Amino acid sequence: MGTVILLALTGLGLAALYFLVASGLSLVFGLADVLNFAHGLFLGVGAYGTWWAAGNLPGAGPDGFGFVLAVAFGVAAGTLVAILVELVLIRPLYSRTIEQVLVTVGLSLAGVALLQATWGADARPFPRPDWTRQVTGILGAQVPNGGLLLIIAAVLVLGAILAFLRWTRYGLVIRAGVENREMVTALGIDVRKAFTLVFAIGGAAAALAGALGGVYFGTVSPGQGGSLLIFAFIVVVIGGMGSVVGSAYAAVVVGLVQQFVNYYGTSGLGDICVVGLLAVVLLLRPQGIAGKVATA
Amino acid sequence: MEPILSVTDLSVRISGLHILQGVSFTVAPTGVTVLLGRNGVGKTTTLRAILGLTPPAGEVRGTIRMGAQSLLSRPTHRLVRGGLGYVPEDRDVFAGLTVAENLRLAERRGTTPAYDKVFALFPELDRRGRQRAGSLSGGQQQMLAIGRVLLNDNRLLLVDEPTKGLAPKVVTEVAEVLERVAESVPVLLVEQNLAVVRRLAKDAVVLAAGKVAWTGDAGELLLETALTKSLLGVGSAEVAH
Amino acid sequence: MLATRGLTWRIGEVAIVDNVYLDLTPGEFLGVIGPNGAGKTSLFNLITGLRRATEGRITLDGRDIGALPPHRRARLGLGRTFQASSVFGSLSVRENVRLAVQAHRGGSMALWRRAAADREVAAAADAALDRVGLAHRGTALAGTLAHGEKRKLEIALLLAGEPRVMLLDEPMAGVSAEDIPELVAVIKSLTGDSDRAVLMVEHHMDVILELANRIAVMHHGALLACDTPETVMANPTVQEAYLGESL
Amino acid sequence: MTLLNVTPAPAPTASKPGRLHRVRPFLPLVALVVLAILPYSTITLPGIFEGPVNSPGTLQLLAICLIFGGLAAGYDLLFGRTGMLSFGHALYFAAGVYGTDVLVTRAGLPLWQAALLTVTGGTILAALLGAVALRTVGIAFAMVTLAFAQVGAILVARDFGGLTGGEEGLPLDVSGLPAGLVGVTNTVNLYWLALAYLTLVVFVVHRVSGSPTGRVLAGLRDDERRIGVLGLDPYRYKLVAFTLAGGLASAGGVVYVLIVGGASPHITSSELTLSLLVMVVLGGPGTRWGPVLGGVLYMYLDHRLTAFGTSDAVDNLPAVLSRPLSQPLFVLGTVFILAVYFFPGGLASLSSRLTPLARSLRPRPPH
Amino acid sequence: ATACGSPQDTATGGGDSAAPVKVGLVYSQSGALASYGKQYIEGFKAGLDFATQGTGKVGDRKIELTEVDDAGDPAKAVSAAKDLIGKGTKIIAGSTASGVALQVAPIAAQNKVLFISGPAATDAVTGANKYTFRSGRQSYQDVVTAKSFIGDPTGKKVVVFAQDGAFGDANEAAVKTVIGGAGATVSSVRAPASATEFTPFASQIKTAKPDLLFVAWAGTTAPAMWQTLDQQGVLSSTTVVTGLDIRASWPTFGAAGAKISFLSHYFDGASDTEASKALKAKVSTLDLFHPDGFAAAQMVVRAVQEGGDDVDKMVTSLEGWSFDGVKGKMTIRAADHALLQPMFQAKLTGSGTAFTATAQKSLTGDETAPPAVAMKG
Ligand SMILES: Nc1ncnc2c1ncn2[C@@H]1O[C@H](COP(=O)(O)OP(=O)(O)OP(=O)(O)O)[C@@H](O)[C@H]1O
Ligand SMILES: Nc1ncnc2c1ncn2[C@@H]1O[C@H](COP(=O)(O)OP(=O)(O)OP(=O)(O)O)[C@@H](O)[C@H]1O
Ligand SMILES: [Mg+2]
Ligand SMILES: [Mg+2]
Repeated sequence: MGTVILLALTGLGLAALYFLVASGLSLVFGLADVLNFAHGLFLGVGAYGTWWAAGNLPGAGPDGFGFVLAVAFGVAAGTLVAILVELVLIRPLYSRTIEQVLVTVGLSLAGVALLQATWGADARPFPRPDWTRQVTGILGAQVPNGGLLLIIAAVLVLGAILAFLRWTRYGLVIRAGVENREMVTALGIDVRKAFTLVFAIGGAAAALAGALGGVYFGTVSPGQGGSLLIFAFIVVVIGGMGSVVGSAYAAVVVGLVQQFVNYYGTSGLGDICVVGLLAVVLLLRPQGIAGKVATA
Repeated sequence: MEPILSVTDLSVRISGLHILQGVSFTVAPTGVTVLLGRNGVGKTTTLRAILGLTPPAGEVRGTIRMGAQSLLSRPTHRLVRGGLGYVPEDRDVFAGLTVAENLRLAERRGTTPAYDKVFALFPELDRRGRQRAGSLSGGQQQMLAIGRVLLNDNRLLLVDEPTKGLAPKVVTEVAEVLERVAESVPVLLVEQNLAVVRRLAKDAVVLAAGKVAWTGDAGELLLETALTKSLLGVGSAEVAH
Repeated sequence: MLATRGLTWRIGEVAIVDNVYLDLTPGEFLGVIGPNGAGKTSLFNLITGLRRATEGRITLDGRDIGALPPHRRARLGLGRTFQASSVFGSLSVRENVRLAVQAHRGGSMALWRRAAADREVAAAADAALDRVGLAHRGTALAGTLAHGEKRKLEIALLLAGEPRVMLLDEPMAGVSAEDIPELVAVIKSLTGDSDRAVLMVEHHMDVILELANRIAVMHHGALLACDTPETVMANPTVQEAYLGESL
Repeated sequence: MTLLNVTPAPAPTASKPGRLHRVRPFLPLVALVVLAILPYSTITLPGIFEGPVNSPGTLQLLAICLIFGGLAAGYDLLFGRTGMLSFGHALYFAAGVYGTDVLVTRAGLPLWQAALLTVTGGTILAALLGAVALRTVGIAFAMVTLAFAQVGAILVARDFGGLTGGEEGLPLDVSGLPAGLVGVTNTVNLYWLALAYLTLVVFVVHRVSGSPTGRVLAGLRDDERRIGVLGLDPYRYKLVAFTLAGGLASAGGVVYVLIVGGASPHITSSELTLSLLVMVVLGGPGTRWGPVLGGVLYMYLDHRLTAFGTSDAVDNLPAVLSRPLSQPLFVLGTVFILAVYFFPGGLASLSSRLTPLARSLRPRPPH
Repeated sequence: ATACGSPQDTATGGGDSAAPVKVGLVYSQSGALASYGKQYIEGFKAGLDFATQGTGKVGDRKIELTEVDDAGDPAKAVSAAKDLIGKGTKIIAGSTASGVALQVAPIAAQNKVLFISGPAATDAVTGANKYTFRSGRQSYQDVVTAKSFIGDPTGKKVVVFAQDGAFGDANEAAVKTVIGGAGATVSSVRAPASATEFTPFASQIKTAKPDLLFVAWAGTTAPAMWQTLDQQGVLSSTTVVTGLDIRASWPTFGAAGAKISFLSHYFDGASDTEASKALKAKVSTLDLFHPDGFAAAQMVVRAVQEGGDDVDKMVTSLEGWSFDGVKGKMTIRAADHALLQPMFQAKLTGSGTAFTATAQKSLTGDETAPPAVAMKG
């Protein structure tokens, strides 16, 4: 019993991490129609931003309020980078989707290399409050606090994004803008602003994932974002492009499947199962779990 | 009367093609001005140039003025917010959004959208509020496209073939709507249905091969068989039909 | 030739196409009219296989084709045009039509033969273009055509396939007044043959009246009437629901 | 740059239409001959190649570039000509590389048998996986292919039965190979092999896209529904393109494993597919020479930038510049982004973009 | 003017007794292993100075280094090796990554040049062929060192926790032969190298209740792995042995570091030899792979001294040669070119970012000698 609870809760922690990465990706992908390979870069910026702030920013540190400040700084840095990327690189290429994807590919190469050039290839210990290293006993299972932190953060992010989409006009503008940008302009709306905003939110979510991922992993390294990205992609696709709620479901499924199969099956089977799950879902329901049926 | 819109020596090139070659005309501050011409003469291109929607590869020369204000090189969304409404040729409703969302998107900040007016004209749109616009029939999409601009107050409407694909009854209705709209807002209309033209148009501009072939009073144009024959390729008998 | 028996397509509870019985005999020209949203295009989609009917049967020459994918139905002689022009935008106008001719000639999987060298295909394509009056636009990319020109290209694509049953979805929409008579003539010439049949949706009543020997009226997915033009035009429901007062 | 000189520009400038028109069809042939006799030249191109053109290092680099030129051209059959965005093309290339390597090294088959089996196997694999993946379209298709490729990558990394060597890769056992393919002095033979592969791919892709089937593929790119209504089965045609491209990629893998002398798991990664995409777009999708140029240039940069990063010129720069510049991936990524911006249609569109420039620079003769 | 030549020309090396000796160094200057590469090259340069008494010359002949970055990619390394060989280089050293070493080794044999592999730890380099040597340790030596932590293995239960793939396979196999062969029962828990969540594996280890846990894990997820093992109480319930990685990684062990018994290839302060002093004079803080570069340089100088331009002579001069390296006495075993060398047991102490390693015990080269393998080529 204890094992099952432990696996379930740590699986949810993993799911939360996937969701944090996937949420921004899904938002940008679903709304702005950009398959953003540079998401890993935003993640890295968030993680390194937090790491740098904890060591150098007055008032920030690895503990208590200082840590909150450091994370805030990291998130701000990630957001800023995302905004810049949108303004400088993505915006001039609007409606040329493939080129946009390619620019983000280029950016992911260059960006990670830049992080590495600046801070070296080796993993650095990540500043984090001590309690995140401890465990909490839940029904006989020793559940890592870091995982619990991720779960809470993921729920908050999910709520915030849903609120944004539901209660602001931007969601609408962006969805329409993806379909026909020109026509949105012809309705008197400055669609560019909306796109920048989406990138900003996506970047912020990614940077937060980077910072909390740092807490979870205990280190920060240039390639970290990239390695999480592939599972985040899978989560986004299983969940249905652009459906944040779908991503949440998918993240939970993926996290739990991976965790349980890895325990009860042989190693590596978890990954293969997840990939298989992706293929099956897409073949049965090409639009993903929560995706809308796209018709001509 | 001062024209609401004046286009002077407008020329548009798109990837090497000289599509408009020095087009000049004006739109009167009241009533409907109709833009006529065969397929491919550049009617749509003219409307899009006015709105600043020429593709990036294109090159626009000339002047376009609305009142004292020059329109060229101002971003489209500003022009529209300034009261320029556009009903595009291909309807361009947002297929993935519901009808209600399409309408909501067209609301302009700081004004009260005239939903009553729109729903009174097109009750279909009210009924189908939750349907995805992409699954509407062709005619329903056209209604939505027109409904969208009627939500707001405009200073000038640019309407590109609004009756295309509509059932005769709806054509009549749309014509009536436009007639009523034109009482308060001037309209620049592209239309192939000569019956509609006859009913609505006050002034006419005829394009041929990227140039203005004729401008003047629409009634006059449609009455003179020789003129219609040479400009539009149809006898006035057919026009009256 | 073509027959539908109780053809129905539902989305949820709503019947978009509702229990349609339709018979098309060789040599016949059946006009389909009806208010916007009546289900005319949907009916075409069911017949050509782009959508699967929820109930009912479709037969072509007595053979049930209801389960076949679109391309199999096309091979059996079913051709259509689309209400919203759907041409191959990145190919030239001529290549568009050649593709259609080639599809008609068997569409073999020849990977090595030079397509451009096929004189017969080229000749047939040029003939089709000539018929719709687009020959001078042969080298333009189809995506850059003006609206009306795309409509003509649609018809050329249909012509190229020499289908026996032709479904035309609002061929005249957006065609300039001058060109309408020309297109009408083209369509008329399609039907001289006694073993061909045409089903045409059109809102231009004068065009319908000129071409159709029978008119079907659709309303809310159902077939309201299917009769000679005179009878249909005299029908008060049609008058009221569809025609309204003429301009 | 030499590579650009020897490969014909897609659209020669309109300066002397009469003469050029007659010569044009033969330009590819001329280029092929030039490339084939290149190893007999001892020209040195300082800064571009480390040694003379016929030095083994240069020939090796050129061979790798040519292979990727061919791979990109094959990928373009999917992406540029049929409009299918596959994120799993690396799988078939990797199948070629690992298939040959395992059959030669582990099973001890002679090369020709291994190559034949591998290309057949790779083609069948593409046909099978394509048959499944093509039930989806668009982004879903991209993701399914990505998923299949990912399984391939996991299998290679897991090193089942010690077959693939896991993350350490599998060096090719050359003892059974023809002597002409072994040793640095024979690098030129590998170069010719790569050139032959490139020629084969370009020829096949050219023939196929000019064939009736190629016309259908182009139609699929624009409007699949319409193709169906014309009476053609979209699925069949897409499957043919997918299988053909997969087969070409595995053939590329066979040559590549000989050139590099082993397999390493790098090539199973989705990054490789992404780089193929990058190459195609860099060069110009759907054009005859664009993807080839893109592939060659990409690989050239990928290899040469490591040397650039460690050169004195870079080392002497201030740290803010020299640190990033010594990261090859940084330079590659940046070059790539710039390319997307400044050559929107890819390299292939370069000449048409330069024509007006050249014309305006040329003094006009007085009338 | 097109100069013409034969496509099979390669430059012929030296011959001239005063011509410089070309040595090619192909290693990671960029990519994931860039910091290993940096240590290697620092070590190499210091070693060259040491072995040539600061002249950089062997006799009258200058050692001319060409450094090439392989970015950890075997394809690039092979290209670089072919290029160097084509230009007449007879000695190639480097190879930070195992995959690179394995693919460059056959090239060396095919072209009869000397190849001295660097930090690449894979056992497969040993005995790869006549022309291939190694200047670093191999996985097997790690495992033998690990064995020294449990005294008499008979009847003990040992679990190997390793990542999937060749690195994990090699370690598992080595533990089975070395410790299992000595009487312990060995089982293994394997995890994908890409895993980010380790709780299932920690649970499996815990249920197995081993006397010794041998962990073979490389990569950036290691800290998360250690933290999970710690949180699930694995570290405090058994003896856990693992290899001590480069200095930069020490703080990432965090509190878990104190609970782990480390086997070590090298760390600053592990030895106090002449060579280590010479190295320390050039490089202030020594690290894991400095000795590998240093030894490589010593081997290069020896090869040139004894062999001149004759590669076969170089090979024979190195086979069986013993020398005093940074770590202590090193011996190149003639049979398979394994490099016998001392290994260390270490403890990590400290907190925050300041950690120090202290040697508990050192094992001689003979004690950690891997079993001799047959030369493959
Ligand atoms: N993006 C473009 N690229 C190239 N040519 C174009 C482009 N847009 C329009 N054209 C060409 O410009 C000409 C005029 O097109 P336009 O759409 O303005 O005609 P139109 O008068 O609106 O015709 P219709 O009555 O058929 O709608 C056509 O020949 C068309 O092919
Ligand atoms: N996928 C769908 N989901 C919901 N409703 C649909 C869907 N597809 C079609 N409809 C509805 O079915 C009805 C019939 O549409 P259809 O396009 O067949 O009409 P039509 O007769 O061709 O009209 P028009 O003359 O305007 O082209 C419309 O009310 C449309 O909104
Ligand atoms: Mg138009
Ligand atoms: Mg319709």
